[in-house]
Amino acid sequence: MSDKVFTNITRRGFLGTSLGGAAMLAAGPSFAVGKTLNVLSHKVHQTVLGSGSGDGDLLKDWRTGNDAEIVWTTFDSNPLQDRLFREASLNTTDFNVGYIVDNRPTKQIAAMFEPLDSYLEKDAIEDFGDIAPGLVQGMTVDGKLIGIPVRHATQGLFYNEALLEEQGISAPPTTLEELVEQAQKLTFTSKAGTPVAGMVLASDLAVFPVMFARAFGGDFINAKFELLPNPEAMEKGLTVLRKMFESGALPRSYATTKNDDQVTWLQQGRAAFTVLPFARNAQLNNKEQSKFPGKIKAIEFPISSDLKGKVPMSSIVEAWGMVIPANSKDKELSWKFIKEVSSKRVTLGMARNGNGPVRVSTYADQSFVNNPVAAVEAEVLKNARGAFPPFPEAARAQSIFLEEVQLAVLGRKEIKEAVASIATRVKPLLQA
Amino acid sequence: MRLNKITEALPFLAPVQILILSVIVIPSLYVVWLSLNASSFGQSATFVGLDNYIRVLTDPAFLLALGNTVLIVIFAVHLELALGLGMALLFASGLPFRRVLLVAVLAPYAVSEVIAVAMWRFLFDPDVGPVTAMLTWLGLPMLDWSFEPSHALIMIGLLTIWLHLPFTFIILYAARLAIPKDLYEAARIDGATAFDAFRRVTIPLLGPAIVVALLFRYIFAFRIFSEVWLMTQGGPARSTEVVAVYLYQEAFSFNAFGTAAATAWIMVLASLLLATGYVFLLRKQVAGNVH
Amino acid sequence: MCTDKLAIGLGKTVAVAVILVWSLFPITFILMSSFKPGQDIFAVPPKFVFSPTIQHYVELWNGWGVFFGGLLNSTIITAGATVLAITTSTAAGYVYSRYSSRMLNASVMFLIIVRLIPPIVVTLPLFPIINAIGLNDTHIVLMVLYATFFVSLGTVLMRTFIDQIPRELDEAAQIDGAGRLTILRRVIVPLAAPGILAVAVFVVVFAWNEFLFAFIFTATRAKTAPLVISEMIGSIDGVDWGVLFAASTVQLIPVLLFVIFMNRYLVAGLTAGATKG
Amino acid sequence: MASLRLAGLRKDFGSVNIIKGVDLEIEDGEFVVFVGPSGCGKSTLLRMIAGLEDISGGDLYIGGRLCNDIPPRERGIAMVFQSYALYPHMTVHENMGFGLSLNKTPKAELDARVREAARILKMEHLLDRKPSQLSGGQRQRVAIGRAIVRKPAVFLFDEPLSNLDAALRVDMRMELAKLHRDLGATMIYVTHDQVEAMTLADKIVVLDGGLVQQVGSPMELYKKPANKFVAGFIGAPKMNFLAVKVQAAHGGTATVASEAISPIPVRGKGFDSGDSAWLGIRPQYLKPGRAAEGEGGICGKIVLIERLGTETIVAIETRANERVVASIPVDMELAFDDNAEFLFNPSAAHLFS
Repeated sequence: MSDKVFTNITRRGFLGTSLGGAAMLAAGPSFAVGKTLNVLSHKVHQTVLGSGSGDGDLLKDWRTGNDAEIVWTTFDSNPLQDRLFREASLNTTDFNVGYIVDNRPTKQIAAMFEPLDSYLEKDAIEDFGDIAPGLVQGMTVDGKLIGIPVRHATQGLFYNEALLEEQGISAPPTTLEELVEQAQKLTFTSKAGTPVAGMVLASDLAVFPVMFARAFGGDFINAKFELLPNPEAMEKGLTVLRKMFESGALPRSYATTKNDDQVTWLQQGRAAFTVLPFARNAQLNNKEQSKFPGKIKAIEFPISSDLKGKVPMSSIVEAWGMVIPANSKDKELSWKFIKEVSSKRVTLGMARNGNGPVRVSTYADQSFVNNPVAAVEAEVLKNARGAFPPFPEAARAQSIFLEEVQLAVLGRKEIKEAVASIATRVKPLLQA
Repeated sequence: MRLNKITEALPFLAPVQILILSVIVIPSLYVVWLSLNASSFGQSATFVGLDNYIRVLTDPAFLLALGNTVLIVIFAVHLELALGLGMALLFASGLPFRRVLLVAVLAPYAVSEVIAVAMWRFLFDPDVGPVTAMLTWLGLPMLDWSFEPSHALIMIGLLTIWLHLPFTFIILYAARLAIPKDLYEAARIDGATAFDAFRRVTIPLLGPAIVVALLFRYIFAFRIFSEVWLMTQGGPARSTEVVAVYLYQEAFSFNAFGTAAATAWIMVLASLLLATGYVFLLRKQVAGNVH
Repeated sequence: MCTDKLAIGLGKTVAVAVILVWSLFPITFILMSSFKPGQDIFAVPPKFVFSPTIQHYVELWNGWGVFFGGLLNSTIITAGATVLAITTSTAAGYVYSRYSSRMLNASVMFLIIVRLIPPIVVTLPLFPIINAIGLNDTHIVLMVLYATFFVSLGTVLMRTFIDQIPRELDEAAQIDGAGRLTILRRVIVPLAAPGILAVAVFVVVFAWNEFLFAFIFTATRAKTAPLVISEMIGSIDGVDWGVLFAASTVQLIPVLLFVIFMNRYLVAGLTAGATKG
Repeated sequence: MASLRLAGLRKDFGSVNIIKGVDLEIEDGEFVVFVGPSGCGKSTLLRMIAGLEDISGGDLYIGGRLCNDIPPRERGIAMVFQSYALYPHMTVHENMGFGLSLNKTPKAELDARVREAARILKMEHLLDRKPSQLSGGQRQRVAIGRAIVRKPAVFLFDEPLSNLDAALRVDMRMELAKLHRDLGATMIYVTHDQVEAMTLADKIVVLDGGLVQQVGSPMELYKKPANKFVAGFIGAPKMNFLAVKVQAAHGGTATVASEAISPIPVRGKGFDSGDSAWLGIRPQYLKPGRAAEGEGGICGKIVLIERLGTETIVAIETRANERVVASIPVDMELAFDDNAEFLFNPSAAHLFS
């Protein structure tokens, strides 16, 4: 964390504080920094820029060069988007740069952010063509570029090699069925005395149930806005999840598990499998945090045995872009920040810190190719697509989807019923 | 001269009234307008009449949230009242170190919801929580709050009780201390047993205090937000959502300001209803005591 | 008879023990755990004897600078809200106590009804308004919000307390040549001090601990300590319980001590507020 | 020092008239006592003079200045309250000096005046105490001291002795009288106790129902009460009132009689034969014995005997079931249910309509 600066005096801030106790503020820490850049992001975006493993603070030069301090405010994915849109909807916001995920920018949302084409023209990003065109496309709404891609997160299957060995499993699964079987076997108490769950998955993200549905050739909402194009596949996917839950291969606390918990559980050996972006590999194997450094490996999420070899598995990739709220101040500084973060040097540095790089050239860099998961990721990425496309009621649709999925997985609702319910409840939202 | 006095009083009253009007009353009225329109980000409001209210009231998620809220209000508040009453009587019966004990009982009042949730989440953590460990050791079932919605609600209820028991207790205790000792002496001379005295003297005289404590706690329990939000965020599967969390979701997750506003006014009306019901009862009771 | 007494005494002792465990165990446990070495925090059964360490506090200091910023913000906001609530409700309570008219009585009713409006209701319209006047994420917003949600109770409380001050004192002061403001300052305020302290306890505890408004109306500059703690609970690296407990302890101790020292006024305030408000 | 003039002073609370038009002249340096039963409006009238109550109608002049709309502090008055109204959070010194400190009197002068007042009241040793550390009598002194310090033209006392026990009350009464002599200030004193009124006043104002019933010196009121109310209010024990019929009336004399009293002529103007009237006789003017010619006589059964040492109060019940009280010398042999006869001089009797 680099929260050296948490309070700096601006006019409005001063107005607010002076009444309450300017004296206290004066006694508190104050820093003689020219400018402040407020960034609203997920914690991981901040981590990859400097405090992860790797070569320290990637933006040190930028800070000194621009005489600016960067203040990060971080939230979990969904709350982050809620907050970003709320801030952008106001008259003015203090946040100069925000991070947006590619399934959120609808027309209305996009209108709240600065179109970046003119910035690009005036003050171009280094070798912009190097940034994956597909990702750039995802940040383009109505022909206007609203965000510069900064991270892509392709979901892969992570497993703890040590735990697999302990249970006599020599190779990771190649089909979904094998994965389930292994996960069940890996629900045990390890030698270290830790109770191990076969798999840990967050319950508040659509990513995971969608992956299971895709393993059977289904989907939630596809790119053509078809809702549940293959309901049976969704049913099969949910059935698998439910069975895993019933057998304890998914922990009892499934319903309150958060994305972050997945990382900790794997690091501590409390779970054998999880689904996370490949980029998390570095963090999962971090010597300081993980009890199993070097033992956590990643592969493509396996497809069901029926489809194996017939169609490729379509894993989920989500991409993040940096946006400038149209109501923010000092947009020049924001753009300078975006430009710097998008540079080849920083992109590579972030990739080393565990960021999914957005530049094609990064994959060619020797120091990144050594990354144990780079090749797998590149392979998976070929068939990957987003969890669902952006539309105005996407947040509510996701919430309904997750509610029904949780009910089904926890065994409170028949799977068929839940899937039917998803269909009827989400449908009106798509039409709206 | 009378008018003169009002003008003299006005500068003293104005700050409070201005604060309340500008922060609570006018925004609340604006919420009424919002609730009659459909709006979201980047979308101008369109008048939809009572549509938002109908949508909220027919939304199963809202009904579930309402049901949960009512459950918490009914169970937590009444249990809390019973505990508070028991403690008040225990304290009134004479305890050594009463002042110290009183302070100990008050302590949870100082604890913020955030920290209380952190504490309780840890104590009842299914894997590492000390209370869970103790329950298992005693062969009792653990509180499986992260999985069972009913357990989660119990956990939220316990947490609420823990946080607010000091309030209920103090009100009842103060009321109990206000009952003159002579009454109990007179009752004893009249041949009343301890239980008779409790039933025929204590309870009727505590009546108004009990009603007041209940009224307050109903109203405050009805708006419960932080405990639930921090403990379960309404999960699993929105099964532990309460009305305030539902409102928050509508407003700040789904950006549906119209339905959020409708929910807000349903909350206000429900609170007023609870209040008037009990104010009415209270008046009747006071009148009854006079006769 | 003797055994009866013994049984009652025993029953009382048990009851008191249960009450103490219920009230204090969670608090003590957090305080204690914040000084436990990492592995001891999770020890089953819980360890009550351990070699205390301040490692979590060091980690908190090094890793969570925002938390101390949050504490500073909380302090400023709490102080501001308390001063605002006390001054306004004392002034209004004085008028309500000393004058009566149909309109004033009606406005007391209004004050009581306002208390019934759930705070979350006003977040919806206030968010854009506060932003429009350029006050979002400032201390003043939270000060005003916290104070406002307590001025109605504060006013009613102050009226109750001021009612106990004989009117003859006002009149004597009036004859002594004091104006309204002087009477309020030199006569009423010193004598209504217990009431003011009671209101202060309410506002301080509320403002120091509040979550919802802080969650919605602050982003970076005015973020309060409870908000930072809530972020710790959901931090990316998993919950670091040791640091969380250390932060909780730091946040909790001042307000806990405050409540302990002011318990007399808290009790008085709760009693008066409940019967009159 | 100042004189006061009340001209048609009225006080209404909504539609209720508390003071219904009071006209009164108070001379400079006079000790005036407002007396009357509780609820008669005497305190309200005092508070109107003080400026604590608004004046609904009429004019109030203090020292020749119209004071209706002048705030209390500018009226040159000081007031001693029934409850003393001492500021509990201030020391005696601060209490007494509060008014001076408010108008920014220099410290030295303030201190000198407080000490002077304390000297007059012999309470220099109490100056650093808080009111809660004082006895009732001491508090009373402080309250008076606070008034003295202001050097007012008019002192207002609102039942100042009613919270003291009987013995202390007598002492304080004497001190107040002495204070009045020493200061020579105008003093207006409200009480419901006619003994205080009689002992202290230069001039008594009897109030009832918001109206002045009579104004006069104590002995005037005692000897020549203007009406039955004043007659009944002044004097202890209370004057006896007997219902009588006027049998004949001419030239300021009326001959009255009743079942218990044989016809007797008494002073009384404006009566016609056949009128009902009240015959008032003070208990002190009833003597035991049979009435001779030209004297009035009452007989009845003894129902009450109170031996007070210097006098004995005897009550008899007449044939008309009226109770008559007499105050007689102590050395009388009396017993319950005995028949007793009392006589009175008709010149000591009053006749009221």
